[in-house]
Formats: sequence, structure tokens, C-alpha cells
Amino acid sequence: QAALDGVMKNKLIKIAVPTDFPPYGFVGVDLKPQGLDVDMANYIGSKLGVKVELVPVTSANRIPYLQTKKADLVISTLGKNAEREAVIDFTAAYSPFFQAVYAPKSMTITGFADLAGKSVAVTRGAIEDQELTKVAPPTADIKRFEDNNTTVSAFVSGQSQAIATGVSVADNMIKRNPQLGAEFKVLLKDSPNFIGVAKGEDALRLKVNEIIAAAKTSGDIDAMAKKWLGRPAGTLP
Amino acid sequence: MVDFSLWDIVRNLLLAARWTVALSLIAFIGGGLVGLALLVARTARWPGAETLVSGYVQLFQGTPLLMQLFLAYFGLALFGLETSAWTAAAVALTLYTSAFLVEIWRGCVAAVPKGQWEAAQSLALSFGEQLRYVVLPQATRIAIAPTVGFLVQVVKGTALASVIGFVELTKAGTMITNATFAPFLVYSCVALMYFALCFPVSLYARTLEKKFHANH
Amino acid sequence: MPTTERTIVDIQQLRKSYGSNEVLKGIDLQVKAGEVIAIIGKSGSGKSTLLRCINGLEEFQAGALTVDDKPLLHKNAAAMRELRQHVGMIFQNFNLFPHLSVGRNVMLAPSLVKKTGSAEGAERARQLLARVGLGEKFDAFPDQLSGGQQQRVAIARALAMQPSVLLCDEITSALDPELVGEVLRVVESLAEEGMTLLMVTHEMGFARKVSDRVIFMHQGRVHEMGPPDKLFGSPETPELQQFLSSIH
Amino acid sequence: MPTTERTIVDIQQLRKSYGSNEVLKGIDLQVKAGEVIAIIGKSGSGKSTLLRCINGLEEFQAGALTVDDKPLLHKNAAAMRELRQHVGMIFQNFNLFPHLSVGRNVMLAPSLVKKTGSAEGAERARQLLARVGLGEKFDAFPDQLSGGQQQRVAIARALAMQPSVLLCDEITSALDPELVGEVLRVVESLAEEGMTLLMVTHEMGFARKVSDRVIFMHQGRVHEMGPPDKLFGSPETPELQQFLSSIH
Amino acid sequence: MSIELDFWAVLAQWPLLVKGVVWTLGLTAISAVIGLVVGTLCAWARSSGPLWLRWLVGAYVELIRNTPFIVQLFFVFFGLPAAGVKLTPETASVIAMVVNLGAYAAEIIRAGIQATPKGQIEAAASLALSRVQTFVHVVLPPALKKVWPALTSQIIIVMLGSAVCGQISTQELSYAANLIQSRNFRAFEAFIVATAIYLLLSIGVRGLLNWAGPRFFFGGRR
Ligand SMILES: Nc1ncnc2c1ncn2[C@@H]1O[C@H](COP(=O)(O)OP(=O)(O)OP(=O)(O)O)[C@@H](O)[C@H]1O
Ligand SMILES: Nc1ncnc2c1ncn2[C@@H]1O[C@H](COP(=O)(O)OP(=O)(O)OP(=O)(O)O)[C@@H](O)[C@H]1O
Ligand SMILES: [Mg+2]
Ligand SMILES: [Mg+2]
Repeated sequence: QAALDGVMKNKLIKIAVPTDFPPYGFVGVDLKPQGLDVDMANYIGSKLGVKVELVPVTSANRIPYLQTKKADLVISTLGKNAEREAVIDFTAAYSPFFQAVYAPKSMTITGFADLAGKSVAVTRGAIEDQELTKVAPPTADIKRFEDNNTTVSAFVSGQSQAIATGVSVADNMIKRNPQLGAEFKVLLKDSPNFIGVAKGEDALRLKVNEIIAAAKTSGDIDAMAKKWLGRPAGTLP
Repeated sequence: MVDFSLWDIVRNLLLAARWTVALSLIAFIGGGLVGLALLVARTARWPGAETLVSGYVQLFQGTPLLMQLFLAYFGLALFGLETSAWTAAAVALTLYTSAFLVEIWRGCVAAVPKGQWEAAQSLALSFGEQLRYVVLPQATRIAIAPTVGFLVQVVKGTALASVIGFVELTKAGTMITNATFAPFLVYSCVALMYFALCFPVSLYARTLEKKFHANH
Repeated sequence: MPTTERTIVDIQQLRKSYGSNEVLKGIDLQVKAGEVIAIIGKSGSGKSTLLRCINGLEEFQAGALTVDDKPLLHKNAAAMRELRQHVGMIFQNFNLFPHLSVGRNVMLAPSLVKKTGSAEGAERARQLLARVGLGEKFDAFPDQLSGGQQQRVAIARALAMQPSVLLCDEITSALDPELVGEVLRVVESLAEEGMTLLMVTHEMGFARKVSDRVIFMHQGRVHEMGPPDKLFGSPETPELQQFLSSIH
Repeated sequence: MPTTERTIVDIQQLRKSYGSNEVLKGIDLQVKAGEVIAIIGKSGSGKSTLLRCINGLEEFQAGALTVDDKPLLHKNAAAMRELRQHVGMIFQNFNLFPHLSVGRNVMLAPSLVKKTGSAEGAERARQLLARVGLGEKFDAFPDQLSGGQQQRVAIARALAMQPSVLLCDEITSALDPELVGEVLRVVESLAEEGMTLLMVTHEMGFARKVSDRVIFMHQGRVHEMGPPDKLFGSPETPELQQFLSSIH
Repeated sequence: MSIELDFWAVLAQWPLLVKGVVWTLGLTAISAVIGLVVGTLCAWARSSGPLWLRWLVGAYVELIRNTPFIVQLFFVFFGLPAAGVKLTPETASVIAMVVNLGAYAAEIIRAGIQATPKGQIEAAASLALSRVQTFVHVVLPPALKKVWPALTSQIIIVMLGSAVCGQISTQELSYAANLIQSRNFRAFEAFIVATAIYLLLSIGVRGLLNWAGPRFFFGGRR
């Protein structure tokens, strides 16, 4: 219950960010994290008037960091669902996240039914995994990989025929691997990202919500989305 | 997005390798001390020691190191014990390493002929003296090679410390891969660096082993 | 031979089992100071086990054993150490400490147990090594010596603790035939100087020549006992007769 | 004894060195079928090396060796296997295969080398084990047997290949004195049945009793050779005289 | 700190866990069998093969032993396709595990072979056994017996190491645990359950191998 008090008292907020998920969180040549989630973390810190300590996390340990108070917030492309809400609390959404299926131009995929009998790489446990699992025909071979990069590597190296991933991730991938001839096939889900707060830390959650709401009105959210995703944030819940 | 030159990759990996080395040293020193204590307890046949130590060995050899690290860092915090990443790494790696070392060393002690114990005993040496002056010096000779060999496993095992936030060699590799989309290049460098760290150690272990067999 | 009337080892109704296998079935034996006793008998008759009981390497289940009037108490580590200072033992396989030089082998126990100073200890070790004919081997390592030499070092090592009783368990059986003599000569000189000796041996000629008393063990019991001339010359029991005939 | 005039082992000017150390310095020896030869000599005189050369365990540098008129060719693996089917060997340390039961120890080589069927092999193994007095030990494992029993199994194992010559290298020296007899009795019975035997032994009484010819080796040479009564009764060379006196 | 642990949220997903256990055991079993064969062949090659083969096997063994398993796995899965070989994640996992275990087993078995008393080989030679027969029937069984505990430990290490195969979408136990936790964020519960299962598996596998070794791989008295 006292997370916000602690933050204000120590003048320090610890925020968990990804380092394996460009353009949301990845490292520069100095191995320092950068990306949309990192900017968002710094933005919240500055609005609170406290220093930010970035904690690089993986998908396996980001929630334990929050639960054991080793991090105050998790800004790590978290999507929301009912099961997850039983464990942590979510603030308002701060960035858009579109997931889509990509495949080589030579392959005709106009709807999910066309995925039948094809292998699709996806990052395990990500929202696109859950979505795809729901909508793909049972004969689709969904291959779930540890992290976003492994997923992309699997597709790039030809270990899967299609890939379901974030739009901005895919853009980046296609730019770097033109030989694949991959293109957008079908939109999977529009699933914006939320910030995670430990269960019951309402004061902190409301405070962050305030900051997000203000940032939406001021256009800061859109600016961040433009910078990293190349398009404005659009309407967020 | 970000353009890493080969030098950037190598430089960052080398910097991260420092943590690999530091964690290995912690694991080895901590594991060595605890392992020795367990060995003595077991060799002295303290009541219950045998069961306890073999349970300990079973537990820490029978579960993934990744999980041990995870539970040492986050699990203890669940019970209100605030552990820093360094403490957690030291604890988990020590437990893990000692569980293996005590097994390795037990074999070495067992390899000292029973007659050596008996001769020392019949010369009125106390148990501690038998161990310290007669058995351990001989067991050490046998133990050096497999112990140094195990060091290699420890070095590779520290890769898992990334789960509690250490950016050591493997983790740095993953992070760079995620920014460069060049897994082969980066993992080749990572593999090479592990090889450069471990191979001399393996080689040294092998020379020791040969030397031991030669003047045996 | 300088035997006195003081009893130095007193064994009463000693019984020892390994699991359900009773190996010593009630041994009574009194050894006088200065006495030389040879123990003979078939393989498995319990000779080694008896010696090992006397210096506490094996625990026994029933009976009493005193050395120099001090009872052997297994549970008491201090008492055991005390006892072992009075009882030396030499093994078939020498059991020298391979990582220590010959000199250090001899000096180790006195320096640890009796806190002998290192100069004094070295001096004494040299004397003892000279006594067993190895004066110049002080700095050699065990694996540089022949079996006979190693066994003589083992004797010097045991003597360094100035024991009142020396136990010898087939100390020549691991030696090449040519090397047996040099070890036996050392043992003989010990006997002459009045050391109390209990030795298990297969060297019947030697036993006959050196010992004051011979004990024939059979199936965990002292089956026949007496002066060597009588035991070897006119064995009474058929078992001893058979044993003696089998080994010639 | 059923010695014939057929030469079964023919050794001509055999020389063997380990590095620069010449261990056999030109050995000439002809063994007739059915002959029993005892080889005696000091430790290091080359007795074992000679036996090991005969069944090809050691390569020699010069000279010729034929068994059953077939020359020993080291480079030719098939020829070596063929030769070894004619030459059996029994070792000081028995060298039974510890992971196989006694029966399987005996059956292994016939089944692999001669492709003997398993029923036939087992039958034959039982006969051989009975012959060495171990009929009931077919299913026992080597570590359950005494040394004497193990050595008798080793003999049965060698016999299972039906060799023309049997080499025995100090086959009783690792045995407790009481167990020596049972092994020697088996060897004696083999000799009586006409097996060609070359045995290195320290048991002079046995050598004298069983052998047709005794060879005294000294420093890599056959130093004296002749019928046992002559060699033991009136040794000619001072070396043999000294050797014989040293071992009594 | 009060966190309500809800193990049911994890255990309710038992079909995933069961599948994970089956895969983990399956991968381990297949790679143990093939890995031991590879290890035995390499051990033989390294102790009595021709010189070039000894070097080759030596290089293989050193390369594997001095790099992390995960790097080896990535090379098989992502590297071989570049050379035109496409593998399913499961095949890639088995290959990586076999290659890994093979190298370790080679060293372990070689140590056992080297401990063979010379007399055993001479006895076999004097019974006219060929080199291969000697190796298979005389040298190998006692060598395996001697190093069986070490092999058992190595197989368990490989089993625990197979956890990283989940990263390339092989559906073994840690994959299942991760999948569950990433869906419902019950990370503690998922990992504790997985750890407990791993412990049971390694106890079970050790017991099984201790039992099976003497029965099927080396004879002798039990
Ligand atoms: N550690 C042990 N565990 C079980 N039984 C043992 C042990 N040591 C000896 N025995 C048994 O005790 C009996 C007596 O053994 P002991 O060694 O005293 O005989 P020994 O007379 O010295 O024979 P040897 O002449 O062969 O040395 C034997 O039957 C032996 O099998
Ligand atoms: N593998 C070897 N390498 C080097 N030298 C050896 C080897 N085997 C034996 N020798 C040497 O060859 C000589 C003869 O040895 P051999 O074993 O034939 O003697 P032996 O007559 O059988 O002696 P013993 O009675 O001790 O068995 C000895 O000087 C020995 O040191
Ligand atoms: Mg004995
Ligand atoms: Mg010899």
C-alpha cells in the first residue's frame, strides 16, 4: 500500500523494462536500454519528480520483480486479461500494440482459415499467442518461442512459414531482411499496452493514471508513439 | 535501429564477461568452503550427517540451477527477507556448487586406501589429525583434476544468473542479438568467449590429471 | 629373554562379530611385558581381527581388554588416543604415508601427539631409521624404496611413539622372498631388546626361533598355546597337526 | 610321462628389449609335445617375458618362434588369433572377468572365437569346471571365490579353448599358502594327461616332482637346463647353486 | 510481504504440465540412449582409434564441453537451416542433447576404460579374442559399471539442461511452466511446481538408472 510513499520519500522509482523487444525496449551500443517503454518510464519519473532506476527484465521474471517490490512499476508491453488482473493491477493503457500475421508474398493468406496446415511462429505467452491460439484453425502448427527475438530468428531462418508478432517488430524485421519477401497478411488484435502495478497499490496506480491521462491530452503519448512506432497512438482505453 | 559494429559487440561482451568471471569466483570459493564443511561432516560420520548431506546433494543436483537462483532471489523476498541480487547469486551458486563438489570430493577421500586411515589411527592421531595430515593431502592430489574440471561447469552455469538481473556473457549476448537481429554472429562471439574462458581451465585440469597419473 | 611378570595386555572373554558372523568366540590371553608371542592359524581364523581389536581398530561386542591396566573404551576418543600411544601396529601393506618423506613419516605422530619439537623429532627419527638400517633414506619418499625398506620404515615409525607393545600383522607376506630376511632381522633385534611383541606370521621357522609363546588360532578360538618347541614339535590337537603339515 | 618327439614350441635366438634394456638375450628352446617344463630363476631374470613372448603378448626384436610349426607373426592379427587358440596362458592374478559368472568366463572365448553353440558351450564349461573341482560354482561370480578357486577357474577357462600348450606364470604366488595345493593338484593332473606345460614357478618341490625338464634363467639367458633331479641335485653353475641356496 | 500463492491456478493447467513431463522424459530417454552409444564409440575412438580420429573426437569433446548448451542448441536450430537442413524444434533439441551428452559420456566412459587392468586385456588376448570382442565383452562392461554413477549424474544434468529447449518451442516441462506463467502471471507458483516436478523426475531417473544399469548394461553380481 505504501509504494507511492516510498517512491516519494526515496526520490527514486524502480521501473522494470524489457531489453528484448524492439522498439519497445532494447539496448544501444552502450547496452543501456532504450525504446518506447524506456521513454515512458523516464517520462513517469520526471512527472513524479523522482529519479528512475531501470530494471531490465525478462518475460519470466517481470511479475516477480513487481510482487517482491524489487520494482515499483512494470512497463514491459503488458497486455491485459482477466487472469492477469487477478495477480497484478493495471493502469490505463499508454501505447498501442497491433499484432498481425506475416508471411512471404508467395503465400496466400487472406483469413485465419488459411493458416491451416501452416507453421506460425509466435512469442510464448504474449497476447498474440493467446489470440492466435483462439482464432487459428486446429491444424495450424503454432510454434511458441521464448522471446520475441527467438521468434523472429525462427521465421527469418525459415523454421516457420509465418509469424505472428507486433506490427512495429515486423516492420523492423522486414526492413532488415528484404530477401524474405514477407508482408502483412491479417490483423490479429489491437491490444494496447498497460503499466503493471503490484496488487493493491492503488495510490501509485491512480497517480500513474493521472500522469497518463495528462500525457494523452498534452500529446506526449502521441509523440512517443510517433518516435518509436512511426504512427500516432490513436485512441487508447 | 541501432547499428552495432563488430567491435561494439565484442567490447560489450568482454565487459559482460567480467560478471561471468566474478560470479564464477564467488560460486567456486563459496561452494568450495561449504563443500569442505559438508565433506568433513560426512567423513566424520556425525549422527545424521550422511542423510542430511545426501538429501542436500539430491535437492541441489536434482533441480535446475535456474530455479534455484529464481527462488533464492524472489522466493526469499516472499518471506520478507530482502536479498540483493549479489547475495542471492552467492547463496544459490554456493549451494549448487557445493552439492557437486562434496560428491566429487567424497569419491576422492574414498579413494585413499583404508590402510592409510588405520595406520594414522594406530599412531594415535585424532580424527582431525588423520584427516588433516594423512587423508586430505592425498585426497587433494586426486581431487585437483576433477575439481578444476568442474570449474568449467560453474563458469557455464553462471549464464543462468541473468534470471535475477545479472547482465553476464549470455545475457549480454541475448540483449545484443535483440538489437542487431544477428544471432549467429553474436552467439558465435559468445561461444568463442566461453571457449576462451573454459578451454584453458579444461586443459589445465587435463595436465594436472596426466601429471597425477604420471607420478602415481 | 627379558620377560617380566607384569601383565601388559590382558584380554578376557573377547567376542567379536561381523554382522551375524562371530569371528572371535571368547579369547582369553595375558601377555607379559617383554614377551614375544607368535600367532599362527589358517586364513580366516581371526588372527588379524584379534590384533585389530587390541589397538581398537575394531570394536568388539563382549569381553574386556586392558593394556597397561587401562581398559579399552571405544566411546572415549581421548582414552583411545592414550591407549594407542602404548600400542604400535605394523601392517602387511606397510601403509606408509606416500605424500611424506621417510623422515616425516616417522616424525608425524610424535610431533602431533607428543608435541615433540621438530629438531628433537628429526634427531630421533634419524636414530630410529639408522636402527632399522635406513640412516641414509631420511629424505627419500616411500615409493622410492623396496618393499623391505618400506616395511622397515613402518617399524621405525611405530617405534617413534615408544609403544609398550608392538602388533605385527603378517608384516612379511607382501614382500618378495629375498626381502623377507631384512625385515625379520629387525624384528628379531626388537625382541632381543625386550619389546613386547604380538605377531601374526606365516614364517614358522622365524616364529619358532624368536617367540616365547605360540598361539594357534582356529575358528575364532585360541585352539592351542604353548612354547614354540612344544607346539611345533609335538602338536596336540589334530587341527594344529593338520595345519602344520599343510604348510610344509 | 607321455612325451613324444614332435616339437611343438620352437624358439630360436629370441631377443627382446624394453628400450635399451635387453631382457632376453638370445633364447633357444625346443619343447616337445607332452613335455612339462619348469622355469626358475631370480626376479627380473626374464621368465615372465619369455612366456609372454610365446603367446605374443610381447613383441620381440630378433629371433624366430613357431608353435605347431606356425611362425609367430606380430603384424598379422588373424595369424595371432590362430596362434593363441593353440597357446593358453594362466596368470599370477587369475584375471578372471569380474562381470561374468564363472560359467560365462569359461564359455566366453569358445562362443566368440570358435562359435560354439551356447548349449554345447555350457555343457563343456560344466565338464571343465567339474574337472578342476568346481562343478557347483557355475553360477558364482569370481569375487565370491577364494584365490585358489579363482585360479582353478582360470585354468578351466584356458582349457576351454583346447590349447596344445599351456603357459603358467607363477600361478600360485598370489595365493595363501593353504590354497596353493589345490591349484598344483590340478596342474599335476594336466601334466599326467599329457598337456604340454611351460610353467614359471617358485615352488621348487612341485617343479621337481612334476616337470620333465627344468630351465634356470639368469640375466636373460637360459643359464642351466636339464632334468629336475640333476638341476636340483647337482647344480653346475655357481649362479644356480646360489639361487637354490637363497630360497631355502 | 503478503502474496497469495494460488497453486491451483497452475495445477489447473495440468494437461500442459503432463505434456511437459512427457516431453522432458522423452527427450531425455532418447538422447540418453543415443548419447551413450555416441559416447561409447567416441571413447573407443579416443583410446584406441587411429590418430586422426583421436584428434577429431578430441576437438568435438573439447568444443562441446567448453561452451554452454544453449549456444549449441541455437547453432543446431538456427545455424543448420542456413546450411539447408531444416529441423523441427524437437529434432533440433534431441540432436543438441545427444551431441552434448555424447561428449561428456565419451570422457566419462574413457576414464572407465583406462581403469581397466592390463591383465584383463592380456587374458582376453591370450584367449584369442579379437580387439573388438575384447572391447565389447571384456573392457566395456566393467568400465560402464565403474562409471555408471557418473553417467547417471550426467544424464540428469542433461535432463535438467533440457529446460532451455523450451526456448526454441520444444514443449518440455519448463516450456509448460513458462507458458502457464505468461498467461496468468503466476510465476512463483509455476516455477515452484516445475522445480518440484524436476526434483521428482531426477530422483526417479536416478533410481531407474541405478536399477537398470546392472540389469541391462553390465553384468556381475548385484
Ligand atoms: N571387515 C570385515 N567385514 C566382515 N567380515 C570380516 C571383515 N574382516 C574380516 N572378516 C571375517 O572375519 C574372519 C576372520 O578374519 P581375519 O582377517 O581376522 O582372519 P585372519 O586369520 O587374519 O586371516 P588371514 O590369514 O587370511 O589374514 C574371516 O572369516 C573374515 O571373512
Ligand atoms: N613393461 C616393461 N617395461 C620395461 N621393462 C620391463 C617391463 N616388463 C619387464 N621389464 C623388465 O624386464 C626384466 C625381466 O622381467 P620379467 O618380468 O620377465 O622377470 P621375471 O623373471 O618374470 O621376474 P619375477 O620373478 O619378478 O616375475 C626386468 O628387469 C624388468 O624390469
Ligand atoms: Mg589376516
Ligand atoms: Mg614374472
